[in-house]
Amino acid sequence: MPDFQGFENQLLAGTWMTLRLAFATLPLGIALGLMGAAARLSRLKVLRGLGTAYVEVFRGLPELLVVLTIYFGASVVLMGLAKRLFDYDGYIELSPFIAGTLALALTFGAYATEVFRGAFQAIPKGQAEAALALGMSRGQVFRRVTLPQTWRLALPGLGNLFLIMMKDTALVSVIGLEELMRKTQFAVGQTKEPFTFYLSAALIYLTLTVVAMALLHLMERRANRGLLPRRAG
Amino acid sequence: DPLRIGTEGAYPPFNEVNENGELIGFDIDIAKALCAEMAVECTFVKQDWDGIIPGLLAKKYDAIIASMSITEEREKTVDFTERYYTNKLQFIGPKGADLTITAEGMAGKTIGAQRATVSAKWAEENMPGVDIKLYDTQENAYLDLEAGRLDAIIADQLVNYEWLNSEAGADFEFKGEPVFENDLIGIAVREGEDELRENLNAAIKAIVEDGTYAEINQRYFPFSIY
Amino acid sequence: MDGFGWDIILQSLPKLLEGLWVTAQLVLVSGLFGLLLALPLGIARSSPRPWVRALPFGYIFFFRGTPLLVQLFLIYYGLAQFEAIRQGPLWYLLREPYVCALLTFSLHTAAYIAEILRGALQAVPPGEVEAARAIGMGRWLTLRRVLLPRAAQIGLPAYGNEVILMVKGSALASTITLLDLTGMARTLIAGNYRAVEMFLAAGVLYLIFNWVLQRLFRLAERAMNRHLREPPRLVQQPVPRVPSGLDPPL
Amino acid sequence: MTGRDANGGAPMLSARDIRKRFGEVEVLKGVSVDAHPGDVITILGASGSGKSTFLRCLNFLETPTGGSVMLHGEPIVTRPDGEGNHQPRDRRQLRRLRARVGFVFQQFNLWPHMTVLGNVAEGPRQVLKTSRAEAEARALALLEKVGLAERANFYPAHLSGGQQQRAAIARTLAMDPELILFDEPTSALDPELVGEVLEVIRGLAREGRTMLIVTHEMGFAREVATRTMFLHEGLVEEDGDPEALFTQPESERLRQFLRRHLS
Amino acid sequence: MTGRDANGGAPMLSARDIRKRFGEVEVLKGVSVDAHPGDVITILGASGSGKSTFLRCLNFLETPTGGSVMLHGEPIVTRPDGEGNHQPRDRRQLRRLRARVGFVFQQFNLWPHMTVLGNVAEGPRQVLKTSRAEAEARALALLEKVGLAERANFYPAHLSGGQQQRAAIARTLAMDPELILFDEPTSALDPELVGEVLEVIRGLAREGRTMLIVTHEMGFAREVATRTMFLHEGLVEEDGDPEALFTQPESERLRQFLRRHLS
Ligand SMILES: Nc1ncnc2c1ncn2[C@@H]1O[C@H](COP(=O)(O)OP(=O)(O)OP(=O)(O)O)[C@@H](O)[C@H]1O
Ligand SMILES: Nc1ncnc2c1ncn2[C@@H]1O[C@H](COP(=O)(O)OP(=O)(O)OP(=O)(O)O)[C@@H](O)[C@H]1O
Ligand SMILES: [Mg+2]
Ligand SMILES: [Mg+2]
Repeated sequence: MPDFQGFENQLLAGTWMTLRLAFATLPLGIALGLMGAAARLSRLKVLRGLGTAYVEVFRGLPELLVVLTIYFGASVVLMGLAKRLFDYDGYIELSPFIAGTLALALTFGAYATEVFRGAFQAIPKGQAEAALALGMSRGQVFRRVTLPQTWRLALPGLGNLFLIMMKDTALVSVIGLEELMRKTQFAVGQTKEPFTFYLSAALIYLTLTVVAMALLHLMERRANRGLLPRRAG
Repeated sequence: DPLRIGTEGAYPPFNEVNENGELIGFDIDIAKALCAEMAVECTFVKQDWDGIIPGLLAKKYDAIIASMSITEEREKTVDFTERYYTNKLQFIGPKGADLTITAEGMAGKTIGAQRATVSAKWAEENMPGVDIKLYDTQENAYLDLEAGRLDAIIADQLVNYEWLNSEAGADFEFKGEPVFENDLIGIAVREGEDELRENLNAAIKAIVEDGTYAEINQRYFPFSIY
Repeated sequence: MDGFGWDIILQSLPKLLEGLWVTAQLVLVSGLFGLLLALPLGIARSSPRPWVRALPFGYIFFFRGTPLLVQLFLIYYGLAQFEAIRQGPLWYLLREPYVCALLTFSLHTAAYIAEILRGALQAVPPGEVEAARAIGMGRWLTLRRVLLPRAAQIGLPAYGNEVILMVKGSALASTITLLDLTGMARTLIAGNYRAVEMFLAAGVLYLIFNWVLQRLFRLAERAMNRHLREPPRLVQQPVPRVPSGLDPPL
Repeated sequence: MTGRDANGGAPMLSARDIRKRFGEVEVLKGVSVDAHPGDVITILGASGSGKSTFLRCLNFLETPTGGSVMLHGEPIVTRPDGEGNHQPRDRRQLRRLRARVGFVFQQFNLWPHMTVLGNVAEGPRQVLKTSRAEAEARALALLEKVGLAERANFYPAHLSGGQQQRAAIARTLAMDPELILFDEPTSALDPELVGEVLEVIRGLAREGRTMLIVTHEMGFAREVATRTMFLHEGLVEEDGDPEALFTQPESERLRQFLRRHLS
Repeated sequence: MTGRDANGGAPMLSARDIRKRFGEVEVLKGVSVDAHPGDVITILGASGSGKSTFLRCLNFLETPTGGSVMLHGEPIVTRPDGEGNHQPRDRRQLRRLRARVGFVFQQFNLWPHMTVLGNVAEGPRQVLKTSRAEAEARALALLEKVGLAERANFYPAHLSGGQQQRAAIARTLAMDPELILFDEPTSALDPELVGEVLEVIRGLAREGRTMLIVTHEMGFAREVATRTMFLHEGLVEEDGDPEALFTQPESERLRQFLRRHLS
């Protein structure tokens, strides 16, 4: 056990912040991904264009830049808007947590868009046809046949994205959010022992990864219930 | 509303974070004294150094108390109070290393400085042709000096002083005379916020006069830095 | 802030392009080294023998499970903590942030590429391998003539993605004093305080660079799939051509 | 046309001059059919002759490029879209048509995330708004009928091909359709499983169900049909009484086709 | 054994008492075969009876759990691995065996990244170290023989099933194997493509090639064979002259099997 020189609580607090960020980002990112996929598969050309632009921009920009731009840009833009529209001159805060979550979710959503799109398209067309042939409406087909299966098909891809995003939370330390990486840097600053603390951070991330992977495995098993061939015997 | 004060948290002994996650240091003590003097509630916001002025402009806080030098360039963007301490810039390097602090003498050497500081600016202007490495935090610069990647660091004399006195800095020493004597450290506020600036000025004056300042000074340095 | 600083962007452009060039070097060189390192890792990783798989598994697990930033700091600041390394023969290389960034990025991307390669190798239909075995090809011959060419083709799109991800990851080089595109933008902001303009300009440059890379990969893919699009031509006289292409992923 | 057409009464489903063009190729060049209550019409034809396309046009899973479909004399209103297809104009009318005309797919197309019971009860619950209890009770009765009651709680992945196809038939029957369209209901099955499915269809024929069946099983096509059509290159080449058609084919093409398939 | 065994001379390939167990299930319970030059042995059996497994054990694509394989009287040396399989010990000897015994897969398994010519020339070039020019010349001649010379520069993706299967046969022939093992060479094909492939194999039989052929085409199995084996649940149930076997099957199981397959 290395000597953390009193910083163990700080590391724990950082881990907690990392987890909070990851789990705050997840629902937002999934929602963005679903909307993005719906846009990209839409029959309206405008929506398709928007969806494609969203995916290409947020997959192409480094996360670090997205984080910084949102953090510094959003307040300026929001305040400018507020002044122009409502003549409001006060301070509109986009807290680092919200900015960080937003930035991570935008990136996550861009990748998730592609995962969902792939999943939608992977569902055999015949299944929708079978539902249509019974007289179901498009909405019913989506709700009853397509969507429930999308989840199952998208899960592995989403799991990967989640693991990547959990590590990307390290990037929001640049806007002062005290997640694990930032706390580690504080500790390094005080103790001047980079190796001990960076390695500890690495091990904490690995632990989180293992736990996330195990959860994911359980979820996939559940989602595939009834779809795997029966065990012999 | 409480007064929100932006600071960095990675600049010992002026501002840093202890193992309980609290901000400590000279800047923080001064800030608390000023708030007490002005009878306002204060909160601190930690912010990376190279985003600290954009953060002020984006109204993420109202004043920067983070050992920021008053420079002409910054004054184009923000307003400063009177100084609350005076600093000098001075090089440090490994004990025994033979360094001549001129552009010619440093040719072929590598010097480190924190990005977006007076030190960085001074080095860029006065050490043409010398390899200057810019760090996100002063701490990382020290780590690289220890590692031997840097031949010298230019930084605030007082910060260097504190580091040289630490265990890590035992093998290093000041090099040459201070290169810049009149580095005045002030509190930055947004342009046009004259009321806040005047209040802060009055408070600085008050704590200097009533001895609070001297007491804080004493905790960190055995000599006056005002 | 007063107005949008188009002029400032224009003034800073040469500096930003300088930064882009550093970014490009980091990505291309580490992409190449990563690929070279990934070959043995990916092949070992898909071995049927558990003890051969174990080492690459650990390697891939570590580099995929921890943030690139941690890896970068471990190698740049962490290794430098050891006297033995500072006195060691490799120090003259490891002291350079450029080398540390290249090393970290190569090790990092190699883990991801190895995983892609494993997936691609396992996606090659087993029948194609059996066909090679059945005419008496040995292990290496099968790998060289059937498995690798097929895996290259199958894995190319995923490899393209990984290179793009590396472009983005390379932004972290700025935290160890390198003036890559992000580092340059941050340094410029320190002088002109125009965070929004600088990040926007840098963002656009990243987008363009990524777009060019994606184009290149698409061209490579098209070249590999040429035989599936071109209408095949009947042989007029027996002048055989060399096999030149690969097949699409299944 | 055939004798059946003369049995009075308007046809249940009547398709006139159905055409379908895919890009350059005209796959259906005007195919008509009238289905009266109790008709069992088998459709023969070489691979690619347009049998599936025709069946799919009847309930607009494929939008025809020409012709009209009528259910009990009520025409399905269509309007041409940009690409020359005749899109149904009234979605509700279309849904009504589809609810009354069942379709059994060659590939079963069961929904893998629902149990067999769920698959069968889904249509009545969602489309006919039957209560869940009632829909499931009826579904169970139907599964009983096709010999799958035991497997009601299985997921499709756990059934054999023949069982899956029988479940798909039960799903269609659950809507109590007036007419059932079968598209090669056995061709995705092992020879050993074909029997079970044909037996179910035979049962339906005995009940007097109205059906259109595309099939490659010649013996079955002949035995079960009240009428048989032979499609060739998008046209009806021959059409009539199955006995006559199988024993004395008039067209050279049908003769060839039968020779190849009966040997 | 059969009359063929008596024709003197050591068998070219001799397999004794081959066993194969997958986990709990013993799929082969001791199957033997001797192939003499010129033999064309067809292997019949129900689905799952172990025909493919047996063929694959002969060139160690599957490692048997018991028994021995000899090529011209030279036994392939094996050693048991942890799981009870008999792994070939000498990789070079194994490669030699495989170079001399050809295998034609049911699923063709052509290499999609090479042209047909490349596929056929690959073995001679890489394994036999023939020069490229020579290998390609021979490959072209073989493609000519199976009627594919025109398509030498096509990639497999552009060939029909029958053409792919013929290319796969040419690839095997290019190694000039002494014995060719065919695993249901026609069952992945349309009825219309079956003919072309059977014609090629008939040609090989006429040339006096030695072959072991697993097939479900009864007529062909009877016509082309010099000897026929019937596998049942991992054992040779009956073995002998094809005429006798087809017309007067001794075992009840073979009778049943033939009834089901000839109807
Ligand atoms: N979506 C499509 N786009 C283009 N061509 C199509 C499409 N669907 C079918 N076709 C073509 O239409 C023709 C008729 O197809 P169809 O599926 O109706 O044939 P079929 O008679 O059902 O044949 P089979 O017995 O093989 O099922 C074929 O040549 C086919 O290639
Ligand atoms: N890798 C394997 N693992 C477990 N069981 C296997 C494996 N390969 C084959 N089997 C089983 O061995 C038995 C024989 O298989 P084999 O493929 O040899 O049959 P076959 O006679 O070729 O049948 P078919 O005519 O259907 O090809 C089958 O019951 C099969 O399920
Ligand atoms: Mg069809
Ligand atoms: Mg088999």
